[in-house]
Amino acid sequence: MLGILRSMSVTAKVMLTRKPVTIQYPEVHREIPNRDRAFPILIWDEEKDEPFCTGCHACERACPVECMTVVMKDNPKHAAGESKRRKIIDEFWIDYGRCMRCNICVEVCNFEAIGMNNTWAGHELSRYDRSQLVFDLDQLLSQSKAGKVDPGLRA
Amino acid sequence: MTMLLSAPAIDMPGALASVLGLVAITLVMTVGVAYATWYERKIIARMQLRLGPTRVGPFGLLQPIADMLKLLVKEDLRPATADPIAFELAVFAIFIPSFLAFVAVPFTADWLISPLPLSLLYLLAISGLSFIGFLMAGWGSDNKYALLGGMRAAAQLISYEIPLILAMVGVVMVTASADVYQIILFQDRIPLIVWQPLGFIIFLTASIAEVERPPFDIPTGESEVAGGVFIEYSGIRWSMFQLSSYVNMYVFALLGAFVFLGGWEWPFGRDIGWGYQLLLTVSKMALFIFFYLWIRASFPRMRVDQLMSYAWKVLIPFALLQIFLNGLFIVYDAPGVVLAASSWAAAGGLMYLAFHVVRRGEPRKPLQMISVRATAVAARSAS
Amino acid sequence: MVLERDPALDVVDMPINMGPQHPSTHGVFRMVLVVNGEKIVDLVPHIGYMHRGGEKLMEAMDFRQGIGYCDRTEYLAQFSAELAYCLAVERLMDLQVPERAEYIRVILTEMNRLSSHFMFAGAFGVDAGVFATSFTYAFPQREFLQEVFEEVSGDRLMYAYFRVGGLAWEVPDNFVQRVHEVLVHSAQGLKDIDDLLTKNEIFMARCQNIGSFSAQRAIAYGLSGPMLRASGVPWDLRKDEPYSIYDRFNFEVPVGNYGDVYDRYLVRIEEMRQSISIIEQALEQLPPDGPIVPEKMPRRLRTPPGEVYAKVEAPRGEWGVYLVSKGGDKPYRLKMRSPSFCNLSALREMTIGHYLADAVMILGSMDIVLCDVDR
Amino acid sequence: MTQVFFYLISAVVIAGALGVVLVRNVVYAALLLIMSLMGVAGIYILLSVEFLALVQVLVYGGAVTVLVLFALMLTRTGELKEKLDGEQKPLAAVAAIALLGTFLAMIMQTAWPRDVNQLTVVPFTDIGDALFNRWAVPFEIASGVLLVALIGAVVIAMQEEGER
Repeated sequence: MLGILRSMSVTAKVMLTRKPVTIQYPEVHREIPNRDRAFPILIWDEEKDEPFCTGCHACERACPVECMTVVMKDNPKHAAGESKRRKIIDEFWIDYGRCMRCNICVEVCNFEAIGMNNTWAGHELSRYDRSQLVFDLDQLLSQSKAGKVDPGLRA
Repeated sequence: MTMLLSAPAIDMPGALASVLGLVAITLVMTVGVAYATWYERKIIARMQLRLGPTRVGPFGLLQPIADMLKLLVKEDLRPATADPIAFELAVFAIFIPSFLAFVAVPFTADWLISPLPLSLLYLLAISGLSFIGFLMAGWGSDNKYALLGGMRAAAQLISYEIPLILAMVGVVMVTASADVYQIILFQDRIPLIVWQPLGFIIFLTASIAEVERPPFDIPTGESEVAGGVFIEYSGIRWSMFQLSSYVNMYVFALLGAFVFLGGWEWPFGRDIGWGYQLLLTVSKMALFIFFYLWIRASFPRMRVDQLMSYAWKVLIPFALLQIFLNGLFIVYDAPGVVLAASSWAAAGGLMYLAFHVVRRGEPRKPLQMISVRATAVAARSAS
Repeated sequence: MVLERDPALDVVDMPINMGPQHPSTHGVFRMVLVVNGEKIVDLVPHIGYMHRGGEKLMEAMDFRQGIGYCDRTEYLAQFSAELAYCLAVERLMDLQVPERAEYIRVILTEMNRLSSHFMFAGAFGVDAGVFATSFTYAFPQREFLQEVFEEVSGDRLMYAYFRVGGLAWEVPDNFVQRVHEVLVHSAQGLKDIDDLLTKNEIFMARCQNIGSFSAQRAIAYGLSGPMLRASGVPWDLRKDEPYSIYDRFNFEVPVGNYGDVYDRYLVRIEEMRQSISIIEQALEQLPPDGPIVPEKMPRRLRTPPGEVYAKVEAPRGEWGVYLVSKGGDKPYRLKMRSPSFCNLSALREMTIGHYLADAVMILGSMDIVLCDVDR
Repeated sequence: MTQVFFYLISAVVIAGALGVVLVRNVVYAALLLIMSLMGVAGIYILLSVEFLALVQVLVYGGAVTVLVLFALMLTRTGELKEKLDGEQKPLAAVAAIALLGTFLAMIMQTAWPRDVNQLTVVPFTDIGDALFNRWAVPFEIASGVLLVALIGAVVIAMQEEGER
């Protein structure tokens, strides 16, 4: 008897004294920590106006799920003398449908060219078709180009 | 309501007025039930640190409407192997009795569809009929979970009807009437709960079981039989099941409000107009429903054998005890204080015994705690 | 007098399929129950719906890549799983983990135990039929724990934070303060659930003397963790074979007397209190700074040939990794000893003779993770 | 108006009763039995004996038929279907006709004490008075017999439980 009264008193007490913990999600976003790892994106070099990525394939090799495809090319800006990077990324695809967000690509990158997206945009990726989850170079760079991202974790 | 409709100005035959009254009640209750779900969701949400419906309308007030529309347009499926007649008719076998109960419900002193001399018995008999529908649905769905649920429902409804009726017999003995109207009139000064607390507790418990709400929701328990009899129903049929289960809840809440809390009569309801009376009725009903919700949020579900032994080994003996006490009171013409005191004492006994019957066995030993002491020393605390 | 009966009128045993899509099988698990009325006559568990060949996959991964797969196998006690894997590789490589990394590992693993047991308490209440109240009391507090995990590792579920030799990166500056804050919430959640369920007579009636298992049977079935301790065997790897730095803390190991569902629940609730105490001790002893990876850490992880079995006391029991290496940067053979799988094997013997509703409670009290069972 | 209802309800009662005998599906038969019994309750209401009608609903509509349904649903109804016909069919018909004859003869012979066209309302309290004062002893004997039957049923059920 005392036990069931205790149960009832807990629920009554919670109803009267405590505030709901609900966050009204689509309008209100939970604050996410700076280290949050959503999905990998490429970082834009503002100074040189080109991606940091040289297409060295380090991340592609380290990826456990093989979700990345990297194609390298000669940097035209290097030929013009505007950049020190001899090689630069030509094509880059990441299949977010396969990516398991392990952060290993960031750890192995020697140029800090890839980072984990730590904004809400990195989480809200609902798509109608899986093929839309394969992001190409422009999409991967757009966040950084717009200056919206400040990767928290660098290895 | 009949009295309103059959006033000389309208001049309508009694039967037609009753039918119209019933139709009106059905419409009002359909909306009322929809809002019972809103009430339930809001209250339980607050008990569970949540917000409940907030999206549709202010405070989610239009949520029930949205739910109804959604359920109406949902596809109504019937499994290929289901028995067509039993499956389709089961809904009505549950739906009709639950609404028929309102024939005898006096919302205020004047709002009554049909005055029946035995309305208390009528309410109990009608509300006990829904088991047929549960059995038909359970058997007709051709699903084992549904069959189990139907069996559980029937066994539970039949078993808990007995303590329910016995508790009501006690009331009938005290008030010397089986008419809800008369019983309400009896309580113009003191509500019956003061005289019959034991009967009240038995009624409360048995009514939760009769409307199959937690902790007695074993026929539909979603963690065991995954919805029980409703498992194969969808769309409009499912919502009719749900509707009638909520209507049953209203009926029992009203019954409890009338019989034990004095309905529209206590306090000072008789002479003040119908507005106040309706307010009294509705607020007492809301109190009952709140209790049902509170219980739902707080208790685990009972097991089927515990449920049965609770009815037969606890509630029925105590209901008989209440009848016995009332009999003594009537025969020896004892003062009311004696009746109230004895019933309160017995109610205390019921509360004490209630779970000792269900839970057998000697008191349990507490856990053994084996201490582990640090053998190595932390580098930091050593330095 | 025994009446002659027509066999056509006999009550028939009825097979019931519970799962793979059933609210209380905690994942894609299927049991075929044979019931006589409501009593269970026989039970056949069917597993393997979630099998992905995780062990085989990890044989194709190098030692850093494999850590992510540990998370996905035991998705409620990820840190424990990572720890076992890292311990195995470290033992093979003979690496010494720095002090500070050890403490952070212990703190996070114990917090993970808290969050896992919160999950258990919430789901178990729902199995018992509390309309999600236990769930909503457990989950906000679990959420606070996960926030800390996210602040530390960057992810809410798949942390991939422990590394061979230490940790992937340093914890945030306010780590200690955050953990202290979160422990207050955890204690609150623990109290809520304790008040709601533990002494509730209906809950006790549903749990007591259900699925009792003696110490002998428990050992014979290879049960571990709270399931084993509830049966009265005082076996806790943290106590009996201390790994990492568990020999530096004072705590108590709760051991049950009856081995039934209620004891398993009580043991878990008590373990949560002990975890809070261990975390507090660890926070006190935590070196304020220091390396988190060994100084002479090779750039590419290569193990000498050999085999090793490393086990940890995960929330569900003994989580072990058996690793065979023939040299190189990948395991030659890897086997996970998952507690959920071994505990689940006792389901049939525990359930027979009980009611249908009890099967749900017994399964709930095992606190299985289906990914861990099927791997 | 009353007459219309009387014929309507009578039709329901007779159709239900016929259905119980003729329908092949035993569960339907049980459901039709409920229908028939409910119809009888309706007849009682027309005769303005509400108490009897409500007791009919409570007891026959509730407890009695649920037992029948339970028994039917838990058994192998498929095999039961074949067993519905037996060699004793003609004998059963003879017995039924004999019973019907007896009833008819009884009804014809009885001199009804009151005018059937006039309603006599029996108050609820009178029933109670009759049961517990005037006929208290037979009432108690009947309940004693039922108790014995109950205990007997429990003993038999426990025997069967032991066999398993």
